[in-house]
Amino acid sequence: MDILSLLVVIPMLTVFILFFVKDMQMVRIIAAAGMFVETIVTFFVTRNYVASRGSGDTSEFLMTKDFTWFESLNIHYFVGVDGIAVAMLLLTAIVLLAGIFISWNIEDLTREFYISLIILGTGVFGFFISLDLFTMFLFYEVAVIPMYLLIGIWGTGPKEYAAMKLTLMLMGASAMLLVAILGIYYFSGQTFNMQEIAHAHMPIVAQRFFFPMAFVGFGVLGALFPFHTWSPDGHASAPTAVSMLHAGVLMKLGTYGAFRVAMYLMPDAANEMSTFFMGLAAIGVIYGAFGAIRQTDLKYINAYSSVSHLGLIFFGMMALNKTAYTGAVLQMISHGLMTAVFFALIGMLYGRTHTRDVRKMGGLLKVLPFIAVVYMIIGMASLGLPGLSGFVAEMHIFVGAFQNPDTIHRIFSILAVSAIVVTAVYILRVVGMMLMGPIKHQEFEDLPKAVWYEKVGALLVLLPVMAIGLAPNWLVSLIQDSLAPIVEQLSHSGY
Amino acid sequence: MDFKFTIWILILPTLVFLFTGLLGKKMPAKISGWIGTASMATAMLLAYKTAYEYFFQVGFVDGIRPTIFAYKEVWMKFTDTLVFDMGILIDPISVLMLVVVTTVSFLVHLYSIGYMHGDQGYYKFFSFLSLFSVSMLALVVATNIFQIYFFWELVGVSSYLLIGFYYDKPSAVSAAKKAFIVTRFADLGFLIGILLLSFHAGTFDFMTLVSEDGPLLAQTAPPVFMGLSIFGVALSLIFVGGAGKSAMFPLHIWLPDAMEGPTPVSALIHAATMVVAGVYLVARLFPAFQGVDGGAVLHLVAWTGAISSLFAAIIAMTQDDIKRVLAYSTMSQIGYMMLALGVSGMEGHHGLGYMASMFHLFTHAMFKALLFLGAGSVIHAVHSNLMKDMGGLRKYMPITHITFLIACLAISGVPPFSGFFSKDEILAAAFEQNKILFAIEYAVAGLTAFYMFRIYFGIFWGKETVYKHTPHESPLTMSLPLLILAIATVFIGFIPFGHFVTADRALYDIHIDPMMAGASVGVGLIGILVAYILYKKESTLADGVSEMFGQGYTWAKDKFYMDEVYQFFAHKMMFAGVAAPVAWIDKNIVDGFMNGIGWITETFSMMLEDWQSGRVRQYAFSFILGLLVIIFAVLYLNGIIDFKG
Amino acid sequence: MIEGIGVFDVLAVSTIIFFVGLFGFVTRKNMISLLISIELMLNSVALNFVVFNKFLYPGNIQGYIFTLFLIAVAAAEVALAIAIIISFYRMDNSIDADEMDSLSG
Amino acid sequence: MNNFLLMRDEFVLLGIILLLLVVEILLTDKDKKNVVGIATGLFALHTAFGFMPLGEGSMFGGSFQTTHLHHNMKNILNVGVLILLLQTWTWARVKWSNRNRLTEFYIILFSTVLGMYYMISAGDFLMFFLGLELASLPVAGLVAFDLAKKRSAEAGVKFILMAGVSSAVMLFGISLIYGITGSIYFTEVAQSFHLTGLSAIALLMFMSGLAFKISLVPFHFWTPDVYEGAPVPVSSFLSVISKAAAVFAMILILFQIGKGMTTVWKPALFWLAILTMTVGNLFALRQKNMKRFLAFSSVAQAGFILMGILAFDEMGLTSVIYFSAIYIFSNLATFGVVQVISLKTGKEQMDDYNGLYRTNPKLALVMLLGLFSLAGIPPVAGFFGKFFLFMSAAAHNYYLLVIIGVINVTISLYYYLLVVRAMFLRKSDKPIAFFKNEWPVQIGLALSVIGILVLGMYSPFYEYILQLASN
Repeated sequence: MDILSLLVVIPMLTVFILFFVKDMQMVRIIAAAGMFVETIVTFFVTRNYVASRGSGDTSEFLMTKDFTWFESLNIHYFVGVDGIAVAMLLLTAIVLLAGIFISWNIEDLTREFYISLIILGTGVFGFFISLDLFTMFLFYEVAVIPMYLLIGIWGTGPKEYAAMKLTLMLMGASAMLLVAILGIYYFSGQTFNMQEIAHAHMPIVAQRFFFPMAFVGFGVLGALFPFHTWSPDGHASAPTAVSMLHAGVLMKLGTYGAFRVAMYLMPDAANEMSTFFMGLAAIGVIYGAFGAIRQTDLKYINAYSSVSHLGLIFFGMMALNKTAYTGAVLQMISHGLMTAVFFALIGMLYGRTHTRDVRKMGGLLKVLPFIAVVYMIIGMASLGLPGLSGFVAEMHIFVGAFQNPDTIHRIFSILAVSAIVVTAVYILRVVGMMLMGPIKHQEFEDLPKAVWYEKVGALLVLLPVMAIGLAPNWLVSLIQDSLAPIVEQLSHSGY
Repeated sequence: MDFKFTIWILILPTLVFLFTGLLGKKMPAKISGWIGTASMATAMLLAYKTAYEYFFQVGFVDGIRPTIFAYKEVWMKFTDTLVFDMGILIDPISVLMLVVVTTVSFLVHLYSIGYMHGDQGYYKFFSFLSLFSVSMLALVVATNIFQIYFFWELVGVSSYLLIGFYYDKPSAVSAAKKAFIVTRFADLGFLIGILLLSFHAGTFDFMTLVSEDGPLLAQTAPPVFMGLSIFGVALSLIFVGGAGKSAMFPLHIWLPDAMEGPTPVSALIHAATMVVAGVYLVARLFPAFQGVDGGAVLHLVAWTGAISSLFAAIIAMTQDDIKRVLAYSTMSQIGYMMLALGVSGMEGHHGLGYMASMFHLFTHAMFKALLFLGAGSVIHAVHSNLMKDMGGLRKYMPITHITFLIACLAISGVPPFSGFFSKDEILAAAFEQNKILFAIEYAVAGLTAFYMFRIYFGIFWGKETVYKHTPHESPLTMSLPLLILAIATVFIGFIPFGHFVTADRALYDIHIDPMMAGASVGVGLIGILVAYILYKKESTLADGVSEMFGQGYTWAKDKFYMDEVYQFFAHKMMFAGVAAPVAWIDKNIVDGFMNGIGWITETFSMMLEDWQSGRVRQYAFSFILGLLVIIFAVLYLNGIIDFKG
Repeated sequence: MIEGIGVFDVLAVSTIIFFVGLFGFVTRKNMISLLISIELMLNSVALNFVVFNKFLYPGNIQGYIFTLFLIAVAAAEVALAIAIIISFYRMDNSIDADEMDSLSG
Repeated sequence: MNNFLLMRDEFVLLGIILLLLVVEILLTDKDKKNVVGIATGLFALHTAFGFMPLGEGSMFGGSFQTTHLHHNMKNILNVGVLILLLQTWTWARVKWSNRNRLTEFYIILFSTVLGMYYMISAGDFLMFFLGLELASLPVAGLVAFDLAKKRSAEAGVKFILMAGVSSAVMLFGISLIYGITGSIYFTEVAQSFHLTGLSAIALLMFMSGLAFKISLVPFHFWTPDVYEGAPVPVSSFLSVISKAAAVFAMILILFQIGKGMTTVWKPALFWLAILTMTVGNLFALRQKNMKRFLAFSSVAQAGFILMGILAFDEMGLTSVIYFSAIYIFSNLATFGVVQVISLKTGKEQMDDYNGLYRTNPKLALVMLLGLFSLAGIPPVAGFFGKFFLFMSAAAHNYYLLVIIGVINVTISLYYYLLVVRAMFLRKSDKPIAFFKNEWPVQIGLALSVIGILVLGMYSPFYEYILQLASN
């Protein structure tokens, strides 16, 4: 068994074991243990990767394993990673593990919750290691569908509506994606192998047709404006760990896929349509930020904030240069971590105050210092405070975006950059209303402080945010090493 | 001389920040204070050592003061040319700032030990102070424009935290928010400016940007916007960032509100250090400002400075909250510095404005910190910010009184106090460049003297208020900084500043033009005299005068309604004009579209319901009809039948 | 063989019978009528087979054979259909096809 | 004589039918319920026996033909029937134990399977017609099997009347084909079957009969009514076995006679596919009765199958067979659950399923897997089946069809999730109480689940079918 497949096998085994466990505490422990092993393996993969890069291995993907699956259809189980994938794997492992801890207090159908959660995780891991479009698509759907149950069963509010809307929009998008994948397959010589497709150079007409499909297909999951509306409702209704995973990791499937599949495989069309999608992304950035200003529900605020931040990812991709790509990937990781912490904290607050309405809270800094301080730090990261991961990512994107000197790019870029102000407005509004100010309700005076698993969960994600913010170089170089072929591909297109 | 030790100036406060921030809660409160103070004292000594070594041991190389990179490490590589370094740059202005920041910071630390005594968030306060200090110090030693931006944001956030220190007071919270957002808005300009500049110049590095054969100065770029070249636009935007941080009109509205923070914070951040960051930024890029587009951007700088200083001085005369008066005064004085930069040239005597600006920055830091700390001492004693709650305090608080008086004299430009020297140079520089600007500043000098002595008399003389608790002099930790600063205020004016900091970094000897000096002192004395007449004794005279100005007085007292204008923009335009429609569109159009798809599908489904009627005859009919349609369609497609006949 | 009657004449008849059957099925309400209509259609098919075999392909007997089976199957079908209709009638006391719409939507 | 062994499957099944007749006579009334075991056991043996290799060739001058492909199609059907028999175990024993008609059920059922064998193996239209009628007429008896229920009889009447009309139309088409080509043998027909107006009409009329069996829109109207009225095992049988057999027959016949007529039947199937998917889905959206719901769902599924037929090459053929096999398992899983619940509690409405997971988690899980497989969600088999169907359609540039197809997949997901919602998300005051199934039913459900889980990912199965299809 190669090490990458282990990343899929371990969660599957965990799920299998969980099926036979009755005791709730045991379920939690096994889930945590399984994901802990998974995290270790992920670190091991990272180490391996860095080591072999260090020893001069320059092939595009490392640790590849090719296993022919459906021979006649040229479908392979083909896995391998590059720096970007490794980074995403790390993100996934961390957030998933944190999610397990954060959900420690789920009482209703605990076992089923963890099973669904880990199945989701399996999908995500599988997605990031796949180099074959078929397996990639398969894992993509595996990752999306448990959301229905997770939101529907353990969610709050209008959960049935939200779950259905989310699932349908995402699956509708994946349907579009399916068409694109088939198109890619047939127009690049009947192969799902991404490397081969990249070198096959699809005809431009086909690219024009299938690129928007693939990009939007993935874009919906990445909450690309105007296909983002599932996200606020979905996030608002989802249980904490699910929001974390979904906003933190799952939405990155969309952005990663848009980058890896849509842009990398169809570079000519990507170049041609970059301005359009860049505009869309820029609008999304500012639109999401403004959307967040008016919200009073913490989860809605964060969901719109995600729309804005993910818009930046698309924006970075569409700037079409290495710096911006780096920024986009960094932003995926940064946003993944930030938003995971956000949702974790919101979950903790909701569990205590039983409200998510910022107007009803106040002065929580005094009663819940740990949660409040972490919230502030993450808020600062979210508005791009230097020293935290958001800054690193955003600056890469902005610097990259400004490499295109023509007017229309300038306008879009300035539009996107101006989101930093609006972001500050909504973040500080929340911080001001919720954490600062006088305590509004008597019963908030003695809320229970954060408990160990909440602290573990939050810190697990918070620390990388700081680490990346203070010492971005290792991550940047990890990503940039792997960007070379993509940059090559996208810049040497015929246009 | 490698200045490697300078890194400790940054490391020490960082460690203190982490230490007190994480563990402060578990320790006795005092310890955080003393640790912070001690580390700042060490940093201060190191800064003096740096200054000494730089100015006296390194001295001049080829007649100018050299630029030394103590550290320069790649922190982030955007592209091959655009590299974000972190480092320590040693040159006259950065050393000057190191000295200023560490000195004021140390004194404020010391002062706060007494001032913050008994406060719940004692350790937090010192932690934040350290965070601010380190950010500010790293800002001033930045080697490139991105490093400045990096720490620029960090000082912003520490300012936010400190303004909002009393976070259960809604006014403090909103003041903190306002400060952050307004400066953030300015930073947007700064950031866009950096991005534009760096793209077109191909570098972030200060040395490259300002070097004569660098990308900015060596060539003339074509005008792109209002007669400015792209570099001019970029520099203007960068200046917007500076103006925001330095509370220049019209981005000043956050500064008076920022007085909600504890007074030592006002002294450190909102008087001596952070607010002059904008001035420092312009000075840092001065050759570029001066060279690009024939110095067109400098006109913007000069006029912004002039307007701000006048504007602030007028408002300052009407305010009752002493901290607000000081805040407007700060704004006014920074206006001076900006103006001085704006009228400055590069070489020799032409560079007088630059030198004067830096000099004023230096002296202002001292006397304004002194004023704030003095005011803090008063506030500490009477538990109020308002002038009406004070009066006759000279008897109770002699040290505060004397030091405050010294500072007032200094800011009014009375020799031999330091303010006189620096302000005089500024007026001289302005006079040579632009008579209108000079006239404005000259008037402002008089106004300054007036409003400063207005509060001086209001606090220490005037009618004696009945105090609940008898005010008493502050403890030693608080009065000692006052004394130190007072001494500094008296003597630093005699420093031959031209020997240290000049625009072209060559040696320059200041000479005081007796005419100019006489005129400026004269107007200052007139101001003091008027204040004396109006406020020395309790009288209705002042009210009469203010009534004389009628509407004008009210406008000034209401700060020319700038807050309301902003309120209008922020709430009416952004919230109601953009955010609300966005929310509506999102809910009804974007989301409505998605829900609409579902609705349409369902409606179709309903419409089809009758088709499945349950009647077998109808089924057969559909069967046959369907078959016939298919048959005809297929025949038509194959060209066997043609409906056209 | 009757003189003067060609293949198309017979085909016309069979087609007409077929469509009469169809028309009957769609218009009549009585289930027995429906069955008769089906029989009509099947008979037209039988006629077709026989005619084709007779006129066009006298060399083989496939058409005749088919017809034989067709008749047999038709008989079986009617028998089964009537059986079920009777069982329906027992419960509903009706053989009106239009009243048989409890299953719909 | 050696040749007769080619008909081994048919002979064995016929033998079983005859044996059951004897058993019926021999058993006393008290032991009647043992027929269930005997019939199921015999069929299990038959199924196992079916996997023994069989030669290729034709009999009766080409009327009956068999290849490995035909043989394996029958095997697929056998497996499906076996699972169905296992699932109906309780139904048969409990519901019909005191009736004399129990044996009839098995005899009729096996007869229809026999009909399907002939339908698949037919080499001429006569054999095909006989097989078809053998496969559909007895079904009418099964549909109306529950004599005590009016709905059952109504469904039976509807079925047989519509079947009559459709076979009449189909026969008319066959007669025209005979008139045009002078033969009823597929091989001979193919040689002289070319595009003319009449031949187009003939082919389309013929195909409408098959379309009726597969329930393509607008020939599908009987489907929901009959499924709803018929006893659940019969609905299950109709939706799974009967439909799959008709699909097999259709694709085989088209492959034999359709080569020269692609411009006729391809556009027809193209539009039928779109219509079938869309209309089936739109109707399924609103259904509250599980059987009716599954009926429309199976209508919609048929639309997807057409995509593979349209591809008209080995890959298309393979994907159709592959999908049909998967579809059999998926639908059997869902129908199996519906059936046991209907039997134990008499509840058939979707709302009755509220909170099913909390009382009967295993049943809910089986249902979940079945629904996911029908919806085409990985990693269960349905995903692979659908993907390959789309793939084969895309291979021939039917992108419009693919796009409409994927849209319909999304719509179908909605209503499948409605059931999931009822079972998992909702809670109920009066949930379906926990009950235990007898072991054969459990095996039946387990087998279908295994099929759902394994068939998709097990690529040799696909490769094997492809190898068969390319011969």
